[in-house]
Amino acid sequence: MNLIFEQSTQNHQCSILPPCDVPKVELPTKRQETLNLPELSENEISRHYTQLAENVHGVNNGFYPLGSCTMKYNPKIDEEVASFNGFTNIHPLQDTKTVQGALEAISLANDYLCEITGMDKMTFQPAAGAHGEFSGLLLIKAYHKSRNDEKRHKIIVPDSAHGTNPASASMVNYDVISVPSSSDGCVDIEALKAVLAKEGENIAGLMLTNPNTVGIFDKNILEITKLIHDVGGLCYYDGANLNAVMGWARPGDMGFDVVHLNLHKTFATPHGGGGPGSGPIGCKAFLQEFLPGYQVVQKDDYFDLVRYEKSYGMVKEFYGHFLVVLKALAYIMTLGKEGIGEASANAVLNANYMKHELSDTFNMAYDGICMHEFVMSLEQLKHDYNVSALDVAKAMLDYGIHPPTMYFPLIVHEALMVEPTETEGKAQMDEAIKIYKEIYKTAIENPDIMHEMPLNTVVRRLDEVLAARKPILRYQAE
Amino acid sequence: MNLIFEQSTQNHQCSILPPCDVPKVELPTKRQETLNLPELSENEISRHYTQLAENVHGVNNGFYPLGSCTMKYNPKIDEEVASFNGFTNIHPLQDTKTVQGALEAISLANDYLCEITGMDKMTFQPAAGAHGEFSGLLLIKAYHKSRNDEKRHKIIVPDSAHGTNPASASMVNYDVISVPSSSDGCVDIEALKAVLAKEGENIAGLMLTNPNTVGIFDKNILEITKLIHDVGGLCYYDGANLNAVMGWARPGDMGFDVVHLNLHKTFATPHGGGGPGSGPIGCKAFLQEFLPGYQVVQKDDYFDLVRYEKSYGMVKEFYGHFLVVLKALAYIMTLGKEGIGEASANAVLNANYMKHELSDTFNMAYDGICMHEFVMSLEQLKHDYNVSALDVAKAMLDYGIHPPTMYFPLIVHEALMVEPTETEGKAQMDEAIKIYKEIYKTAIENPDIMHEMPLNTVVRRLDEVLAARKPILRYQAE
Amino acid sequence: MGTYVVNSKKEQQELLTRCGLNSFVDLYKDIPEEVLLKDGLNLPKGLAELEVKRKFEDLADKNKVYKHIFRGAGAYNHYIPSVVKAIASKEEFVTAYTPYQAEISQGILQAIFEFQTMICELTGMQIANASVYDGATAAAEATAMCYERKKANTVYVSATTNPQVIEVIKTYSFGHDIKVELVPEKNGVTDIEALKTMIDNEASCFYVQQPNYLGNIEDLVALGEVVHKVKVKYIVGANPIALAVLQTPAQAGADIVVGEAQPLGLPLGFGGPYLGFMATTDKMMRKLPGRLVGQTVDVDGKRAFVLTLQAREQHIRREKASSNICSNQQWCALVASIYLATMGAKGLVEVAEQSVAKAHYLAEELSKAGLTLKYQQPYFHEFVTVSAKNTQDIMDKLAQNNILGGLPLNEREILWCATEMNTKEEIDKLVELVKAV
Amino acid sequence: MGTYVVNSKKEQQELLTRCGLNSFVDLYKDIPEEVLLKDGLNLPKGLAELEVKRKFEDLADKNKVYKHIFRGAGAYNHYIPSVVKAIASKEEFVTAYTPYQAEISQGILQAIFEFQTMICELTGMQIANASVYDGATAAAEATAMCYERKKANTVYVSATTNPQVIEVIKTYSFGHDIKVELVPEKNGVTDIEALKTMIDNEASCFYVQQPNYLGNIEDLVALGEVVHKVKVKYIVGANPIALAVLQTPAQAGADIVVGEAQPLGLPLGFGGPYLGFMATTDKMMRKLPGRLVGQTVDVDGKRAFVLTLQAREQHIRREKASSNICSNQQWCALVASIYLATMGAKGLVEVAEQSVAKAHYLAEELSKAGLTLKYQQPYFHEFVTVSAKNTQDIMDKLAQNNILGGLPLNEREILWCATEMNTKEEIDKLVELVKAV
Repeated sequence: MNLIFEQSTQNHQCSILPPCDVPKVELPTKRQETLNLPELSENEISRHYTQLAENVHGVNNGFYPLGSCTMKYNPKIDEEVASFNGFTNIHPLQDTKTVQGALEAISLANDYLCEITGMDKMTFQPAAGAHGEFSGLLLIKAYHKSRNDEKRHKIIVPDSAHGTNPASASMVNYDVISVPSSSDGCVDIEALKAVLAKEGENIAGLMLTNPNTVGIFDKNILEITKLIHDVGGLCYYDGANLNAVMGWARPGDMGFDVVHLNLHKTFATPHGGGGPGSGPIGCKAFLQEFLPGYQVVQKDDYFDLVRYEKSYGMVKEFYGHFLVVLKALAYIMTLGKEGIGEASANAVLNANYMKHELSDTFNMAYDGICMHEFVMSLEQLKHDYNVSALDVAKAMLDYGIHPPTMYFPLIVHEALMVEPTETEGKAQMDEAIKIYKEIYKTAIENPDIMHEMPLNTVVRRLDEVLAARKPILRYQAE
Repeated sequence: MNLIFEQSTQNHQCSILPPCDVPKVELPTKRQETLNLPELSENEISRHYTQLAENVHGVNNGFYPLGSCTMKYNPKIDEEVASFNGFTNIHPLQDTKTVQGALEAISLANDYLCEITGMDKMTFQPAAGAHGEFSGLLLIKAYHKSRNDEKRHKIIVPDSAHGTNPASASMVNYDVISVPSSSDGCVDIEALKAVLAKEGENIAGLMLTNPNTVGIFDKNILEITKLIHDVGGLCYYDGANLNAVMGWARPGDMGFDVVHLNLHKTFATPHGGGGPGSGPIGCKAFLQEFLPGYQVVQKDDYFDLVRYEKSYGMVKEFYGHFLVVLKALAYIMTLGKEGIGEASANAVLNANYMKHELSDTFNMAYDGICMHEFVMSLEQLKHDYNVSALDVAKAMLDYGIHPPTMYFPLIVHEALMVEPTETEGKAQMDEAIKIYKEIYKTAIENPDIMHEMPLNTVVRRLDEVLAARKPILRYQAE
Repeated sequence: MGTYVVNSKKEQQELLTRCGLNSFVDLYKDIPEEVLLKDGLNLPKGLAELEVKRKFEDLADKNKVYKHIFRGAGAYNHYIPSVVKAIASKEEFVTAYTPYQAEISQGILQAIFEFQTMICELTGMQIANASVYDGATAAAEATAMCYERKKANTVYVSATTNPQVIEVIKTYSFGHDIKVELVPEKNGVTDIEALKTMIDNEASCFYVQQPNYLGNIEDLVALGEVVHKVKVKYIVGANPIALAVLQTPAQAGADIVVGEAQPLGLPLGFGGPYLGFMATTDKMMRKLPGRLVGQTVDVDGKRAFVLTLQAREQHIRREKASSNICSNQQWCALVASIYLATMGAKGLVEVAEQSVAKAHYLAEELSKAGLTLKYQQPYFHEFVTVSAKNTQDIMDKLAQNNILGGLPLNEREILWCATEMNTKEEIDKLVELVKAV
Repeated sequence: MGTYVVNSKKEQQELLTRCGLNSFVDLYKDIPEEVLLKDGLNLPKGLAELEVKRKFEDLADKNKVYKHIFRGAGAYNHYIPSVVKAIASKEEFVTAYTPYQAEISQGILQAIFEFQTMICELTGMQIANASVYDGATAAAEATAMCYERKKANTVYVSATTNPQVIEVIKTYSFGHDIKVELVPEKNGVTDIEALKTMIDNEASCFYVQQPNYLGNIEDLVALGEVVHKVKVKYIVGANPIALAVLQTPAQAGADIVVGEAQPLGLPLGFGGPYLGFMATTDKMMRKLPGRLVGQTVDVDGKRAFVLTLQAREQHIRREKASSNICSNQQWCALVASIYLATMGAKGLVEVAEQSVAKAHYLAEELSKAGLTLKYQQPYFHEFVTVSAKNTQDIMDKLAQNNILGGLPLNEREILWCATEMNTKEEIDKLVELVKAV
């Protein structure tokens, strides 16, 4: 595929703007460098991006069981309602009396998400999950600070956590204490106790996702959150895996004080090839006054925007990814009371079904019932046949399905993490199971060819070392 | 690809309608047969049609020089404006005072198309080109009938004409007299004169497209139309090829009395995989009173719908393909006075460029300057190497470009008819020229492989005889 | 000036030079001097995209979009699921041509094959074509399928048919020099006794609409018996939503079933584009006009789809073709297919049942406001009321409240329609308003 | 209840059985009894699609969409070409995840590579990332790039910066326990003398916005000289439309250039999602947060694109990462890329020049209505007026006429904005209305 710059021809153009109807004005400090944007006609632009789109695998193109990413189907009605003129063409700084519908939507999203998470207040500024983590940790920091309890600068993170957890902790200047997992994938309670005994008064809090990143619900959760609270720390819930339990259990009831959600996972808003997401955070009432940004409050029938006095600041412009929040709201309204739990249960059921059907061929990292995803370890295959998780994943590309997440969580060797979600049906899963087994068979019978795959994609395996060693990060005309 | 019926699973469904809020009612004569529509979830529906779309080549996918079909780029703004709520959600039987914008749009389209064609009045009921032909011939029939000149039941059609011309004539119960083309592809004037001498008083009219189907502008056009008029016949202009001359010459000035246009060719509305088109007809003032359907008339600032007293009837429901007409109107407004002619001139220039560049390799059916399309004859190739026009066309499929029209017009043997349109650029044409020549080379060097192509399409050459001999026209569950 | 020409002026000059020409005028040397436009067209200057958009916004703003619609009469306000619009707007479906090159058009061909199957399912007939322009032309083409060489070939049409459909049938018949006779209406349905006396084996066909224009349900079986007794072809024009719950025309013995499929996912759109469907028996297959897609195999034996039985069509048979039709309404047929897949059988039945229920509720409530049913017949989702109140007064009152009332038939009679789109709340409101007239 | 679950109840039971389970509850046996929800959630019953649509129509109707907009202050009303929306709505672009599997994600990876290139072109910088959440977080992340281990690390920000951006910088700094100092404004631009006295080599960076929040054009070269003299990093936050016509920050010596790219094809959308961009020098490449796409080759030597330099990122470096950012705003970046390709350099310059021209015409005309410019500085497409007239009275008068006036700063001052969307006609009308206040 040519780059759009390589398709540029001088004076090719689109006719967008009418001539200026007022006198033009000269400004000082004019740009001196040539601005090399591509020049194309509308047909050329359309064809270029059509070609790019042909080389993208989206949820609509087929199975996409990317573990920990919750690639569920994105309902079209959610896109449609979020594109209404009455939402897309309002200015964020309009008088609140002219945006009552927008504020009511945010208020509804707040109410529903509070109910789903067991929190007392949500805020929508955070732009994505990691941003939510940062915002939520700032809430914990602001809380301790308000109590002049500033020595608390350590945060406990299990070794199975997403890399974002420690990275977020670092953004609030917290030191990370990693606690190990026990053999069932859950937090090692004894190790946790040991940490708390030693560091108790320095502990700002704990970050945990439950079910955790290996797809197991930590059954000691109430004990864990109590232990943290007992030393004066707060509990942060990473909502990445909420799709497993929503409608069945609530972080608030598990003892968590702060939670972030990934609307682009759990609540079916599209991932957009890497964003925009939306990562609202929720908290218990005692933390509410520290929340960042503007909050929608309802007084009688009027919705207003307020800043809490102790708000620790703003993490983003305006009110977050408003149009994304609308999509999530439409999704929640559609599912409603029963639908939310039905979605999770089916996400979990589908994962268990695939795990069950595959377990005669693949080694599962953990036994028993899993939640909405499960981890396979290809360590044995790697050892016996020198076929890695990467090889197996790349082979799947030739079958037109998206591979599971590779090499995550870090605590499982040669991991492949499968999350089918509730929007896959039995037929699609059976098809995938067949492919997985076929690939496994190939791996054993003909291991060498596995290093060559994929064979039929538009490009084949890439030289990632070259990319990093001699970075070419932009096009430059020869 | 599975059929949508083959992907159906009992009780898969979408949740579209709320429960009924009024009592249900029993009707007599209930349906007794099971209604076997497919049952799918939204994700399954989305994926099915995504897969179908992947197996369609549209204008956005690449070069599409389908001769006589004018596959120009379909501007996105035309789609956008035609999708405005104020157009899509108005009922055709609303009071005219509530649809003034719609009527004004039709009125504008009338005015602009009259100016472009040199006609006095357009009407928009006809749904497509062939339907326009039928409607236009009915106008001629109604005219002769009104003069009690009912013996005129013969219509002259050149042998190079589209098959629709004689088929349309047959729909108005006219007998077709075919006149031959001379060696330059134009109407053989002497042959025409001979026909008129013999049949003059029986001649209802002449159907002609100019430039004609071999891509040549008939320079005798004024003589031809005069000859027809002299015997009391009327002249019908098939607008299929108007893209070659719009802004440069007008059918009305050439002596034509009736014209149909293909908005989905000349005026850039999309073809939709085979429709909806739009085939408005225009006529000179003396024919206007016979026009079918409702006409928009402006009285001061008010637009009204009227039926002319002598209107011969209706050829379709309501006012034709209104939303398609809007797209064409947006296109005409965009191009305007200079743009219309610029579009034609570039369509013609592009055809001449390709013809010129290819003429060292391919035999051109006619020499000299062509209009917006040109015809190559592969008779020699077929004779020398047994490689047919079909073989060459099918080989192009492997290169990801759409072949030219094959085996049309009928008067050229092993014809390939190329119409690049003005929305192709030099780079794209040069690429296509290279491919054409490469294929020609293959045809000569390795003729056998040409019968095998395409090799890389989702299906390869089809057994059309089987399809026609044992027609399977619907899916039936085993 | 807006332009979609790709080549720059410089490239245009290069191409001219390459062709040995100096300027555009050289391309047009075959055009007689008298005809060649000297000063170009008398059109406004071309507009930039932003101006075009504004112009159309202004035009759209001059139309009144009613929030509540109770008018049908051939154009019906049904819900269009979001997924239907999302899929149908895929550029490949929008911008492709008729699938002549089957190898790169399987997506469209398969979609047509699926559409044909769905229409067969709905109508109960054996084969269906790829669609025609609209319901009225489908009706007219159906009558044309029935002409026989040696007959007087009168076409009989029930007077209970949509007047526009009658007009189109008449117009096509004018073209073919065929006579059309209307079979009168009695009590809101076709007068079967009149039909018996009128029709004989000189007739080529009889056309009846189900539900008819007045909303009433015709006795298709009884009519069919009369028609077939004299060996005349029996054509039924059916509302596709109604087909989900009413006896199929096939069961009533129809030889051809046609209809307007706008209710299957197409917007009102001021009347078009809509979608005509045609279905018939295996026996009449080769008389069917329009595109047909058939299943076959490719050289590797793989299942594939292709335009077939083209020997019927104009580009092969020219003046002997069964019709001059080339285009179908492919994009509209795609919309209808996606709609039917999205609703499924249960969903389509629900649309039908809700439409019926709302219409009956509306009729009952309107009777409390003094608008009584004109006919005592079973009806589907449309019905005619008579009243002492003036029709226009009712319409005005409703319009002030953002409601498009039924179609005024005359000063006292209105043809109402309700669908699943009309809530009880809005019906109650409408009735209150009518009471106040 | 609406549902997107694919499996039927029967299939769900099959799957449960296959897994040796009886019911859904069996899946949740690890959840402690005290936590397991007994009565489900206290949410409304799920709605069918038609109901959801109606609910959102009601919500949307409660918002006022102004026909004419003269407010900016961080969210700008520019024309979005139709082709931008058509392309960006392609489902593949909408529904894909971050392009981890490069072999089936070349379309997105190449789009990012093209976006990075375009941002380099606009800013004049050497490298750009794949985008971040918005302009404010881009600014905050830029300041975080400048912290150095052994410094006091105060961040200096011009007081002429958008207040929301200042707040976000402060909030990020609160996280990192870094101090933020505002450099005061003077005559509507950064007080360069104050900057000289405040800043020293204990500072980590200085941030200035171009054009600034008040609409005025800062002297980037002079400010840069002051900053670099004390070896402090120089960050410029730039409006991308203005970059088309103003001296590039690179030429003024900026080390990092960031900005809000909402003006490049994204709708106002009540504030989001928008699009942050970040560009810097080769030297600072490894400090840049967020995704980066690089060019490489595949095993066949074919050019290809891939996420690269991931060693900077959280999933590799965890707490040592340069930021915790994972998502970029890929879809928004795609929109901006298509916008820039559609406008081209000439078109973007035209947008800039028209915005400037309209703003200056507006200012001039407003002065005739008694609203005079507060600052005597060159300005881009925003400016502040002072007047004896009450701000709210002006706003009310305009709102009644479907015009959203400038942003009220206080009772007497208004921050106005004009773009290519505002016609002379509507400006004249606005001024007439203001005169009448």
